[in-house]
Amino acid sequence: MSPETAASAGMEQARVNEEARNVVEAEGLKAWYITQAYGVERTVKAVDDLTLAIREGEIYGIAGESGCGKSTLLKALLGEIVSPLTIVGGKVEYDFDAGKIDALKQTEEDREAIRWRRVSYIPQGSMHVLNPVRRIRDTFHDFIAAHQETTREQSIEMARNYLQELGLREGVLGNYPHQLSGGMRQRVTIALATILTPRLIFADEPTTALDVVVQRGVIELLKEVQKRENSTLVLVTHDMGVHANLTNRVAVLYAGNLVEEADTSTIFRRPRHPYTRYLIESLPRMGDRSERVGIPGRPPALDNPPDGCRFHPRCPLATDICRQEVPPLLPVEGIGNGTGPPHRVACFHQVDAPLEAGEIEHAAEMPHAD
Amino acid sequence: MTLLQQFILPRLLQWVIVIVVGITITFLIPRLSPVNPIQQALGRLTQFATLEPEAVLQLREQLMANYGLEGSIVEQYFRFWGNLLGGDLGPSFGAFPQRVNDMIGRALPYTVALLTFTTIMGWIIGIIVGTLAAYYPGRLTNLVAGVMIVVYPVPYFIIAFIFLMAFTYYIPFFPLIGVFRGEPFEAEFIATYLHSTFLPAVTLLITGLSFRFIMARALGTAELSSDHVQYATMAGLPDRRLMTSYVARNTMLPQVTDLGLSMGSIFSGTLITEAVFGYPGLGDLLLQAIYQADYNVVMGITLLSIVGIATASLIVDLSYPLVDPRVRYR
Amino acid sequence: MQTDREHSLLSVESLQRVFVTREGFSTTRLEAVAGASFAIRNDRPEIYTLAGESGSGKTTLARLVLGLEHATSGNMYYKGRDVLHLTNKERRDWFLKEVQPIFQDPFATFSPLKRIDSYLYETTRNYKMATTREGIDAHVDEALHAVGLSLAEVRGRYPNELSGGQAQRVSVARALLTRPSLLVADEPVSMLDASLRMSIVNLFRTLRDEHKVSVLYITHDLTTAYYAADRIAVMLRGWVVESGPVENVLGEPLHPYTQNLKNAIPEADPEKTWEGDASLAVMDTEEYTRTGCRYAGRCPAVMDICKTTVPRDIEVQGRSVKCFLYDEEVPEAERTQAMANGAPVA
Amino acid sequence: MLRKAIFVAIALMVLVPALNVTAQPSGLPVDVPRDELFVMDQIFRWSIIDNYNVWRPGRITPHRHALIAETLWYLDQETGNIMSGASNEPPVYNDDYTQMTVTLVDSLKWSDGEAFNADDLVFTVETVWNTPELSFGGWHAQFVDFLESVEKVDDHTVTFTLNRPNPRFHKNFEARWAGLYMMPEHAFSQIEDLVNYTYQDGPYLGLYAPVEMDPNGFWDLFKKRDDPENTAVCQYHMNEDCGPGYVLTILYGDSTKKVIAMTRGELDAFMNVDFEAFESLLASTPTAKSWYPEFPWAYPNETSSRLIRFNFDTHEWTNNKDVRWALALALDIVQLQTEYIGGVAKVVYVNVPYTPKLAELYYNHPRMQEWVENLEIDVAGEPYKPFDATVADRIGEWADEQGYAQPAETAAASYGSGWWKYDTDTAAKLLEHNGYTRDGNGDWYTPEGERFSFSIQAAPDEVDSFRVANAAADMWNDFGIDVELQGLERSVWGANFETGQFETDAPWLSFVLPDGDGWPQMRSYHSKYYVPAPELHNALGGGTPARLVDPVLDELIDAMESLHPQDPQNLELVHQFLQHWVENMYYISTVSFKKFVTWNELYWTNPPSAENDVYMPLYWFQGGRFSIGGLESLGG
Amino acid sequence: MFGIVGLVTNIRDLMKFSGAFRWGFIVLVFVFLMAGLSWFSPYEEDHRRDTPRGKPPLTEISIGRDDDGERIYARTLLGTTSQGQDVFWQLTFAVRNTFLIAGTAVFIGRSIAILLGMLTGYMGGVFDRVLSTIIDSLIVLPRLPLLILIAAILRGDITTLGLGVLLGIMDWAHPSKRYRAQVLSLREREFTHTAVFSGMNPVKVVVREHMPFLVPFLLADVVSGFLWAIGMEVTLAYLGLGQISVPTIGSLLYWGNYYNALLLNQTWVLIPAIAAAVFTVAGFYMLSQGITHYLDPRTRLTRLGVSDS
Repeated sequence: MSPETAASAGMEQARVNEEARNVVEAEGLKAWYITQAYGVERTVKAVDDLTLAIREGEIYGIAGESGCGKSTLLKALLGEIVSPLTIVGGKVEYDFDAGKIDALKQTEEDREAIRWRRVSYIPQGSMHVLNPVRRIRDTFHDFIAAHQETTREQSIEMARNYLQELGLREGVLGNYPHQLSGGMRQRVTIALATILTPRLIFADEPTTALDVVVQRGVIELLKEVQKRENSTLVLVTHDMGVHANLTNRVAVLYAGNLVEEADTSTIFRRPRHPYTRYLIESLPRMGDRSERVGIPGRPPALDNPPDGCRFHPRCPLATDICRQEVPPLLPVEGIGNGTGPPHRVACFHQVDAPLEAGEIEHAAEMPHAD
Repeated sequence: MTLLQQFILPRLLQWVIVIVVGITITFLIPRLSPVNPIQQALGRLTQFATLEPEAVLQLREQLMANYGLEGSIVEQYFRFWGNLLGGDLGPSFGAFPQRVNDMIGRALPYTVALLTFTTIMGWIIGIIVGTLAAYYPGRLTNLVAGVMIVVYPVPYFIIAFIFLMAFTYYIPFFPLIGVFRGEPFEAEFIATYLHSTFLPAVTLLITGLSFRFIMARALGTAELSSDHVQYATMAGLPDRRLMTSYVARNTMLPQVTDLGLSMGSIFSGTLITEAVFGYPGLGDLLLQAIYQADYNVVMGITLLSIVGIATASLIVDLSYPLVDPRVRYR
Repeated sequence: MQTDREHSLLSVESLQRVFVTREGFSTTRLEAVAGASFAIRNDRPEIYTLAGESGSGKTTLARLVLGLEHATSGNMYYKGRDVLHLTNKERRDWFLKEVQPIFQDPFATFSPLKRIDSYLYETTRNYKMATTREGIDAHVDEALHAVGLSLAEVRGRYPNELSGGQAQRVSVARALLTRPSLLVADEPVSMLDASLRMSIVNLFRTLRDEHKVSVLYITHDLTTAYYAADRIAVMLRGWVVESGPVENVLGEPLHPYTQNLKNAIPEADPEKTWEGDASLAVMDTEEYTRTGCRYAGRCPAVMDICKTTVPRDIEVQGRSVKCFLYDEEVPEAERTQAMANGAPVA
Repeated sequence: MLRKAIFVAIALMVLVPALNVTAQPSGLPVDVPRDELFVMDQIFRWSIIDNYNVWRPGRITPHRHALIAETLWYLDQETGNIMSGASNEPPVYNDDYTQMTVTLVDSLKWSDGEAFNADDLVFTVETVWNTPELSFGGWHAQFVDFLESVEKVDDHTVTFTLNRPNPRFHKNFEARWAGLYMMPEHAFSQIEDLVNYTYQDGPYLGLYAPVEMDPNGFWDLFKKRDDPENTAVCQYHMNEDCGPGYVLTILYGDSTKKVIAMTRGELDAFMNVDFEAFESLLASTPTAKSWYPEFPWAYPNETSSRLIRFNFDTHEWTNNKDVRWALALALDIVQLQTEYIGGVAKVVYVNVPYTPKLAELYYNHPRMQEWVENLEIDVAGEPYKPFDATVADRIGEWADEQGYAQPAETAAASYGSGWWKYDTDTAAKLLEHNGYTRDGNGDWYTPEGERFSFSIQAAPDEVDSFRVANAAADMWNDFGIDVELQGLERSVWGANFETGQFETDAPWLSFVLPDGDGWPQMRSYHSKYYVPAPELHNALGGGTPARLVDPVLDELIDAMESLHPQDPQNLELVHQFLQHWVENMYYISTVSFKKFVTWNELYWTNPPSAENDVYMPLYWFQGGRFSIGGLESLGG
Repeated sequence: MFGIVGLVTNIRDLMKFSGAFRWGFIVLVFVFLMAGLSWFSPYEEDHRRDTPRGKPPLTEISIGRDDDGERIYARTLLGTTSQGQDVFWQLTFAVRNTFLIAGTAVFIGRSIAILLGMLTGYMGGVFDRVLSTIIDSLIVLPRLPLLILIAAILRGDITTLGLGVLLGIMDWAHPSKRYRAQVLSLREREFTHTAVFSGMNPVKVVVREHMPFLVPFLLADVVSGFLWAIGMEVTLAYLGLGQISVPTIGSLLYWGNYYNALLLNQTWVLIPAIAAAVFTVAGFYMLSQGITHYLDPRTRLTRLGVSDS
């Protein structure tokens, strides 16, 4: 039995055409969970007034702790709005070759035309996303046949070729999901999501709960898939290590707000938002056993977020203005070469220093990380 | 070897135990009954005659021999097993000297046909409609579900009786009892058979279907919220495919298990329904036999149903791994 | 293998656990833990890590230690006493008090239908750590303080009202209530956000340094292992393939599998992206049943002998490695050639 | 492809029956035109299929063998007259009743054309005599017991020699339900195993021959012989081609289903249904009728009566005559007969049905009338006359109130005899005299201080018995006794009384035969047959479920045995038996049998009825051979 | 939590939470009220001839005489039976007695089931295998023929309670198998280990940790138990094998049928009894749906507003 070897090519970051147009644009997006129970309305502002643009061919990372609205943002960008999730304001538009498409107002026909052929989705936790009583090849056929004329034989042939191209063993086609290892299952899911060569791929925590080796295989596969058609990959994960290894650009989400957005190396080298700095600082590194702390406190409940900057209760740099005013997300002056998207930060007290300098002082009175 | 040892043998053993336990119970219960078939037969035979005690005694002994009631209960038990393994269920008490084998042989095809048809149809329709209801929630499906929930607890015979009144009296469309003309598999026989079987079948179908529906709807609703269905929905799979291969296919697994387990109660329902409609199956025969204290017939039928149901369960059990690729035995 | 039972807190010797699974009509005999040996020192508290992929048998080993699984063969000693053959009473009165678990999923650790503090009170009362109401409250509060919480924050709460990090802290606090010498933490941070992991791992360091509690830390996350642990045993399909001080093992891994593991770590640094190949197993059960070295199927430095023979444990460079690459009985030329084929040693 | 096939299969499974039902409106199992087919209630479902051997033991309904077979005489239940079968002359006994000579009809033929003669009778008797298994009706035992020899005198004369006097030996050949049926000597002498012979192909001596049978036992089809003029039935009717071409006996089920079948025109005659079902039938089916065209409709002269029976063996209180009388006086017979029975059965004070013949012999016999009107019982030392002669008139008044047209007969002829007064005060005195006490609520307590309570068992499917029990339970409860009504399925009820597991129950029986003879029924009460409960009550060959021991009865029974049934002395002894019985109130007798024997004159007319009372309508007694033979077709 | 106040709060909470529970609760309260009304009946339970026979609903009927011997007239709500009983009041007795029978059956059956289910689930080994085999055998046995036989044996002597006990004895195999499966899975849940390491003894673990999880199963089983017991009671009574002199839903139907109610169009005698059976079981069904839904940790989380972002 031959070892399963993931694609090894393309170790360098994917290159993005500097003049590429935006594939996805979100403007003033407000995606709230609104529940109505016995006359009491509860609103969870999971994504609140968020504007971003994702360019063609880039790998765009969305980072943040659990409960920051990452997955909700992804659902909104995907146009997968199911009650109680409600779009309260703003818009999301796709721009493929044939003009702009409003992602939030997709009809059934739009959806059929776009899904999987243009826009695809790689879910979190592949454990349960494959039909347990259906062989992989039949699932492939189902997914392909839903979008194009095909016979079962053609679909399977197509799946076989695709798996071969991705360096996956075609034998899995005859298996049931439960017969595969977790990593294999996740990679099959990725193949399933991308077999119709979508232009835009959303991936929601594709590596969470996988162990490191598997995680690496999955990430490499994602890279491979993205590179093949120069697709756009939007990747949500809380794991900064994954962002560092995979993305071109990273957006950091906190409590439903976009707090910082920059190309990956900037984010890791010179993050300006204290939250971003915390996120990166808190990661342990091989070869370094010096003490690191987590981010103090916990993200706020989104049904009643704090006024002003939502990070202020956890921020050592917070001042009165942070408690009263919401910091605007503004481009950082003088950074970037002018053609790419600017480095944007929403903070009144931006830290302009390389991370190594360790600018943030750990306030001794801060509550324990949680 | 492993297959045989680890999987088939334990189940066969279980099957044997089921049958032994079941048959022992059914052997014992009628013998605890106060109704003595010898007394009954004696009563019938001596009803119009003046007999001397010796003649009565002689008659009684002869009946005991005929009925296999000689000796202690233990001896009877072993003789019973001996006969049973020889494929002989003995003579009927009520219809002496008829063999129980013949009586059951006559009734069995009717019950098997009725039972098989209604069970399979109820199963299929119940799952299809139940899955549809889970898939398309709304006012209409709530109404259907409401009706099903109301129908489900209604005892078989009430539904049977309502149908009987409605379609043999108010609208005299169906025969009052099972009426079968012609030789089996002739056109006339099939026509009259279907005509006579329609009402009992519908009765059994409705009750069977209602439970399948409720179960399929509940399972389907749960299945719909499962990750794999949601993902497939998101991927834009057509509704029909989702419903069949994704929702229904998965809900069928617990339904298969339940079907195996509910064969007993389905049989009970058939018993009552047959009695109401004068349908000449095992149920009607059994009920008559119980009323006449015809041990051997009661035992023959109960025994057959135990073997049948145990075997049905065994088949379901053995085939389950084929149906569900996930199943693991540990 | 014989370890120094007398001077070890926990000494695990050639422990084996076999599962027989039936899938459809076929039966598989899986050696989930295959003669694993390691020891946690008794002279000073340490954090001992069991690392490996999912399916490497590390969780089964942890469950064996906790007594949640029965060993098929092998020995285990705690403070010099055989703990595989304890009576129920001994187990409850002594062993459970000494060794306490921390589970992977903080929300599964507690029944969602019960208040979380009830476990704290139960533990205190059942082990008779305090008797009066005030005493119990104080004891619980103390343990909670040790994990950075307080009774006031936790009292009357249901598990789902706490965050994952908080719940995991309560889980640790509950374990501390019996004043154990050893905590067995099975993937305690894998369900938590990366940013929260440090707080729990730091907690273990604090417990070791300040409360003198040893921790058997089971994880697949080598960065936290490197950060927190003193010694490490790397597991592969039921085997311990490399063990020793964490700086040695993770700093300069010798076994190709450890190297593979280390290479797979995504460093939070865009400059340091992966090099080389990651090799993955297709099916979890496949490697368990392999004859020869269980890694032979995906080892870049595989030799012919690996496919037929089970390697020995070799003492080399201050650690133990289960690999023919370091076995002097294998011709050196062959080994050099194999190493050259394999992934570059970090 | 497979999927489509399955779909089509399922669709067919649903559609075919649905389409088919529109094509099949008839509910009858046979394809015979209705102007040739008479359909009657089969009463039982056959469990023995395709077996027309009427001599073997086992359940058999008489109408079947009477259609195909012939015995020597038939007993008209109503008149007690003997009707001729294979013999048209009464048997001749010698003086000491040890020899009986029988003369056979000389014009009968088997269905294969062979003449019926003395050889057949001798063969029949000898075969049954020598074959214990052919014991239906107990004939074999009787022959073993009494028969010395049977000899052919000439082609149509046979002489029986008995080993001891038996003036009732001819009863073996007299069908009430069944008599010994003639075997075709020329055919049966060729058959080795007559016990298991199914007799499907004849030859038959009756008017009909079986042609088809439901393998499930629900129905049985008979076809008229090609030579009806050679049968006893048509000769009786003096009609060379009497009776319908085909007779179908069929079992539909309970009252409801029988009524439905008749409204659907799929049943021409049924044996009985309950009162309510009959009423609804009248409303829906104008062509249906029972005996009387108006109230009380039902045929009143069935030869049995309903009663309440005590168990003297296991329950102490039942042995107290005063308590039994108190219970009788606490029953309001008028209410029982009207409210519970619907006014349609005749009241009887003793277990003798109120048929014209028996009413004349017993109820209206001067000796009995005088006795009952002057009957006095002892109530706490005072004499008390319990008889109430006004019962029938009061029922008549009730019927007037209901707006029923009154039958032409006198009240007594329609509603039976007098009965005991409804006198709860006297009943109370009787109980109190025996130490029973009554509390403020009117509840009775036994002398031991316990609540006076007992149960009454009855089989609900025996409609009138159950309603008698129901009425008694209601009335006794009103009187203050805690009576529980137990409706038991017939076989359990039967087993209970046979083994003495009851306190009181509601059976049916008659003390006399339709011709007035008492001994055959009364002999069971001889104390030599007594066995204690829970032994089978008839373990010794006779016996009564009540387990009665009374030397007075023994003497009377012994005296009757050797008397010829028609001997006036026999009648006097029977009278004495009945008087002694009533004075002790051993059973509380209530009403005579009535039957809603119902005919639907849709296809066939001229059934027996009050206007056409040539023969009784109880077709199941002699298989309806006479009434069916007299039917006329109304066209299909 | 399990005090009266807690119970009331829980019920209130449940009513708000689940429409099914709300309806089921209302239906059952109504049915229980019916049963309770039986104690206020103007007629005795086993008494016949109280009213004119076979009168349709809302007829004015004589219900007896006052002290002066004058007839008292009243309208009957649901009509009268052919035995001269008021259908409404008979129904109150019938509901009460059927509840008693089914309740006894359910109680006994579930007690045996829980006990055996837990025993087999926790003991494991040979004990489990032997017992499970027997239980599996009993599941497969067709119960109605056996029940008919036993009822035929005991008939006449069988009391209302006795019938309940008999039904209970026959209805535990299936649920006990379910409990066993449940216990087996609970035994492997992490919080069980937590409880064990918290020093709880097995009894405490079972009662405190596992019982709450069995409650939804128990409730669902109670419903199916009621369904079965009522069905059997009705079926036995219909066949004339119950204690038909005691008013139960089944004996009401039996007598209705005995007096040809359908043939005579006296539907008012049958419909209330059928409705009572249906409402009772449907009520229990909805109640269990509501409770199961309520106790489900997943829905509980959403209910408490802890939703994912």
